[in-house]
Amino acid sequence: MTTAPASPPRRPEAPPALATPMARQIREAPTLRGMLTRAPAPVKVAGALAGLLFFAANAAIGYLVIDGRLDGHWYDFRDLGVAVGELRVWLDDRGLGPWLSYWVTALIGAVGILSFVGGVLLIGTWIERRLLAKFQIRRGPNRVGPFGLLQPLADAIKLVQKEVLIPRGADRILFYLPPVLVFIPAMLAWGPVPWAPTMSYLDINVGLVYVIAISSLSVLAIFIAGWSSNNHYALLGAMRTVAMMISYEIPVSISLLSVALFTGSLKLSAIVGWQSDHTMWLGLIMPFALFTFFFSSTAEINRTPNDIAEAESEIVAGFHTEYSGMKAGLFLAVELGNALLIGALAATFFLGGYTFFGLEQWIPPYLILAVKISAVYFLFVWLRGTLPRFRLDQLMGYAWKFLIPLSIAFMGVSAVEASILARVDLPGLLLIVLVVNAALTVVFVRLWARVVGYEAPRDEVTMPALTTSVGGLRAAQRLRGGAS
Amino acid sequence: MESIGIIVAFWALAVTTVGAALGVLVSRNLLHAIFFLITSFLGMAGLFITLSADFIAAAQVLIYAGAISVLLVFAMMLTPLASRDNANSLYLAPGALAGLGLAAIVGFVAVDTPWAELAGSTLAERSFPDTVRTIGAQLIGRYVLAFELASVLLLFALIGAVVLVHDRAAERGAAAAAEEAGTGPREEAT
Amino acid sequence: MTTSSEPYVLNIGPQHPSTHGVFRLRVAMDGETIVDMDMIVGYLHRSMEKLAEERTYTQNIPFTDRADYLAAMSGNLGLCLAVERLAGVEVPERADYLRVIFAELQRIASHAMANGTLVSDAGAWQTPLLYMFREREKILDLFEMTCGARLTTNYMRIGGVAFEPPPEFWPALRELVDELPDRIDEYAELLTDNEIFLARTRGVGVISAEDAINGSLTGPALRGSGVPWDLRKAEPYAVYDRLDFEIPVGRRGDVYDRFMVRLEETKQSTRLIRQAMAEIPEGPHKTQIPLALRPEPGEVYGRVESPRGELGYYLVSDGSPAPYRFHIRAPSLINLSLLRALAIGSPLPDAVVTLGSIDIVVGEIDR
Amino acid sequence: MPAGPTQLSGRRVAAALAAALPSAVVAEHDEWVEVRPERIVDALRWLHDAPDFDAAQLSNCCGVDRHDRFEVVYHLQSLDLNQQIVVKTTVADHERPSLPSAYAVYKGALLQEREIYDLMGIQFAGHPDLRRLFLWEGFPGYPLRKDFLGLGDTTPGLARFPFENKAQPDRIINPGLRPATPDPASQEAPPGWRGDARA
Amino acid sequence: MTLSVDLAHYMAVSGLVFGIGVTVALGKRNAIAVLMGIELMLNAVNLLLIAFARFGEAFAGAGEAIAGHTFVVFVLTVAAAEAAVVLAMAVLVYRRRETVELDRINLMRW
Repeated sequence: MTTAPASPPRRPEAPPALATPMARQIREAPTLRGMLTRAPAPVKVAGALAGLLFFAANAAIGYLVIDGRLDGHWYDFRDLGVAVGELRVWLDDRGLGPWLSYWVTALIGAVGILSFVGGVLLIGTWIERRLLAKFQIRRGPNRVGPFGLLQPLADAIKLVQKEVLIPRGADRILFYLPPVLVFIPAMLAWGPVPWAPTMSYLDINVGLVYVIAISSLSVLAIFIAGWSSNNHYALLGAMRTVAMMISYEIPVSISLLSVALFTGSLKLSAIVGWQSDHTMWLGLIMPFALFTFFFSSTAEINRTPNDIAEAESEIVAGFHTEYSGMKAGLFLAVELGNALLIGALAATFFLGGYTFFGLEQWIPPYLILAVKISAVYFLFVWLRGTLPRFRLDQLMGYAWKFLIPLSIAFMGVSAVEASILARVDLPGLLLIVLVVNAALTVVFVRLWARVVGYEAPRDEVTMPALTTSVGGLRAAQRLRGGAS
Repeated sequence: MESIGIIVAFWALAVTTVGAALGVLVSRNLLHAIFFLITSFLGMAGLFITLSADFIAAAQVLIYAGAISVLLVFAMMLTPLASRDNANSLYLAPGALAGLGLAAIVGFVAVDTPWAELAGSTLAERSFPDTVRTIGAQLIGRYVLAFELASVLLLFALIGAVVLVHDRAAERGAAAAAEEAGTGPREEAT
Repeated sequence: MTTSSEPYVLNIGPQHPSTHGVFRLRVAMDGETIVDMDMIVGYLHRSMEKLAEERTYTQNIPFTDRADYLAAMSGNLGLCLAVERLAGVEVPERADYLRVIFAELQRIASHAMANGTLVSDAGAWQTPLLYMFREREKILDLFEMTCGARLTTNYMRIGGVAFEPPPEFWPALRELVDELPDRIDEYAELLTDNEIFLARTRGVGVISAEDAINGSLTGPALRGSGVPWDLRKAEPYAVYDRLDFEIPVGRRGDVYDRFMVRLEETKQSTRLIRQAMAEIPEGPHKTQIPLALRPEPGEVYGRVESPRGELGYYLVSDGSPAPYRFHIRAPSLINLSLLRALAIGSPLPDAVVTLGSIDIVVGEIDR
Repeated sequence: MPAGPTQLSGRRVAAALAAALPSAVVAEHDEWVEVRPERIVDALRWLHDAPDFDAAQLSNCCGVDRHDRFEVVYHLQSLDLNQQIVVKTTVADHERPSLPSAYAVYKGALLQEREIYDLMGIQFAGHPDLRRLFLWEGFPGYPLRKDFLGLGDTTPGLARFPFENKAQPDRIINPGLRPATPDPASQEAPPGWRGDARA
Repeated sequence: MTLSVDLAHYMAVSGLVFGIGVTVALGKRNAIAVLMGIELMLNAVNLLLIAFARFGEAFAGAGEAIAGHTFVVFVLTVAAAEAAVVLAMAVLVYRRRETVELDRINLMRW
């Protein structure tokens, strides 16, 4: 019989020891939900009215445009490209030469991309940390500013005022370059991404090849970083990164190739247009290509489960072990920006880009694209909060033995289907293709897994045997005999 | 053409390309030489763009700056004990002479030939043509034999690289690079 | 990735995320595979065994907290049992039950820590670690309720335990014990079927039963390789002979088996705590011993099953209030006897996971 | 009774040992059996192989400084028979103590003998990797020796409880460490270290 | 000279790069550096092909002129394959002889 006293039982979560000032502060720290619910009524009403107004204006303009009484003008803010085009025409009418209009529009586009990416970089770290905290039953940054929103700013200030160390024996010139160099591909690759029908900075014919080519450049900066910092950890990380990127660019290219096969164009806006014309996402038609693109992208931008290039439990921080202060901060920022970029590309290639089954007529398409980007980014964070890490050889084997052959097979399949689609014109053909591809994916993956010789480990007995008698070697052999 | 942009771009890119190539020649460190080479590749891609060859420029970046340079880096990593200096051999002077001679010949031809009468046109400002479709059509149609031969060549290169460097570790890099190079011409299938 | 020509030396630690504590490995690597490994410890050496020769037996109990700072209760218990056997001190029954309860709580907390760090060594970004810290925090709150300290609980005394748990301890413990099995199943379903975790831990760092026995491995490292050896059953010390529990035994001896053995041992510990709570008698929690305990000249080797293995105390008394020789048989140190043989030839990530699965505590290695 | 519950009587072990290895047993005791130092490895191997002793595991190995000699205590564990055997041996030479290493029989002796060598300075002949474990190479003296702090050879632990007598509190002044004893096995890397193998 | 860029400029650039490539290919000791020179020469040729394709449109159909691009594609292919094989050979030679310097690799048996 326990000595349960007369005093009422208390929850173990709140023993008197936990009433420390820090605990109270954490308990009373403002949270997002708390701010929203505890906001005064007029603020709530005003916010609701503003949102309603926004969507009403969208709907009105969309209605007018569809009605034909209004073909896109500068006040059609559902597509900022229209406004930029108007500005360009206006400048040309002024006769200021083609130069001014060209430079002005180019600057507008560049500043737009930079401001979007920069703003998201500032807020993104906060989002990631708060999400991870939610996954890990923590609270996350909640001290700086309203519910910790200013935490990234504080981190940036802290990093800026830190000393930048250069290890002895490092190649100084090459050591200074990489934090800048990694930014260039990360920013350039945003160029061809279409945010709206005419809202694309660099809508070139070979956008797809351009994206692949640009993304293949970042490996060089990473390699310089690892090589020049005269550190074995950094060198290991650089070698891992280089090997992984070389291996995983192939599945990415092949999966994007099947996209090009279907849409018959390398132009990103044309790819999105194909999806909106057929009111069908390519990701649904070719699920394996989507998976390949996503998984390989996690490998290329060092996200879990493939973040072996900066596996902090093995090689401390990988290629940027020796970087301190804002240089390391730049690397981390580029990592985040690459995650967003992969989100944008995956949305554009596979998830219908800025279109959402006609909704883009009514609300700004760039909002739809932003929502899709954040959805993919949430997936990245989710994976990071959940999965362990692969080993390098396992990752390589996965790429070479599994992803590449199956991607090539599916490229053949989609070539055949593309030719069929080009010749036969059936209303429901695309749905048939969808079903066929889903079935083929299951069949191919299972068959190939059997060919490669992969057996699911969970078929074996994983639970330890239980015994009540102690013993040594003989008992161990006895148990093993009994177990097997 | 008279548009300042292309002219400025040409001169900047030309200076970059030639300067980086000279850097390959004079740099004392092999790794620095490799990065000069990559700069030269990128400048060359820019020159292609000024010639409105967008796909070729992208392929140049993808294959040269993306694949071959990484291959070079890999080869340098796989030979750790070899000397990392970019030393010159005895043939430097004859090589320089031959290079100067070739450059002089080409320059002479370039200056001497009256291209204006032959070609009649300088760079006219116009948008990029859709070169990809044409190149793909030609590769599949007119030059299909060469295309197949190229693919066979790539296959041989892949197998040969793997067979030559049949080491558990090194196999990864060479095969990866060969396959990587293989993705270049496959783009034309679109 | 480099050709097999030139191994290079990588210094893992003393400041490294995956060496739990200040623990240094000089690893000679060839690309990704480990060619040779040398273990360098002593950064935390506090010469406890020397200091203990100048202090009385009671004064030595805090050292046992600081030795294995993740399993302080087990350390206390081992020393107290050894001294009691040396000096022939009788322990009241209630104190024995309290000792079992607290030792098993400590085992749960320590195993949670060990498994969490193992999984985060395998690359899961701290999520399982923090989930396992949830229960550890509650257990540490229980310790704090009882003896005021969370980590270095100087709780056991020669001849009993220091304090009677407060009244609100028992309902809290009841609640914890009721919710623990569900939590453990939660971890199990989070990890035991995770393909990546299986791929990282299956067949990695395999120790055969023969090597484990001959290499003086004890604890989960020994049970993971299939040897059913547990001092709580072999020579039951407190009241373990009255409580029934089972010894989990691995099947292959790889990292995964050690992980699963620890996970299963936490379940068994909850069983033990439940039984001990059910049949704990009333009575005093401590017998009075003289302030300066002077045992008869002689020697004793008292040992308990700490979360890391056989934690032994070899005491030599010469009739004075302080031990003449005070030797701690540290399982964390001795379990590392096979580390070099295990690491050579394995890739670096596997070595990291193997080290994490052996579950060292550097404070106990160095003492 | 300080002996463990599953501990074999030293006399029985001594009888068996004496029967098997004559002139190996020096003295026998209720709890332990004392073996001649040069025969210790044979004794351990015999106990390890003998089916009715089956000392499969060297569960503990530590040294005791007796001011004029060293005692090395081996706690052997038989897992199958669940019995414990205590074997002792005495190293007479207090200046340069040396003992054959038990590593040939028990791999588990690797780190324990290294620790004894580090803290007590007993040289284990035949140990594969005999280096300082906790302390660095060339550390002056061996800390666990009773005369390490220069207390002379006359301090058997504490004379009395430290704070019994407020008049003269016991304070131990460290008169300085003795000069470093040169380590014969002073090396940075274990033997067979493949780390510096230039091609 | 007038501010205009025509074929001659591109030819001059290509000639310069080709000459530098020849110099590097002949004058360097390291096999990898020699390969870099060869890549430079191939680049120069590519530039010339593209330039002729671009300017040749004046006196040929576009379909003909685009052939230059096609040739460049083949050059890229060959360059990639050649780089892969040559570097594999370099690694092989290194493994046998611990060097990749061409004038030390003077005997033909491996």
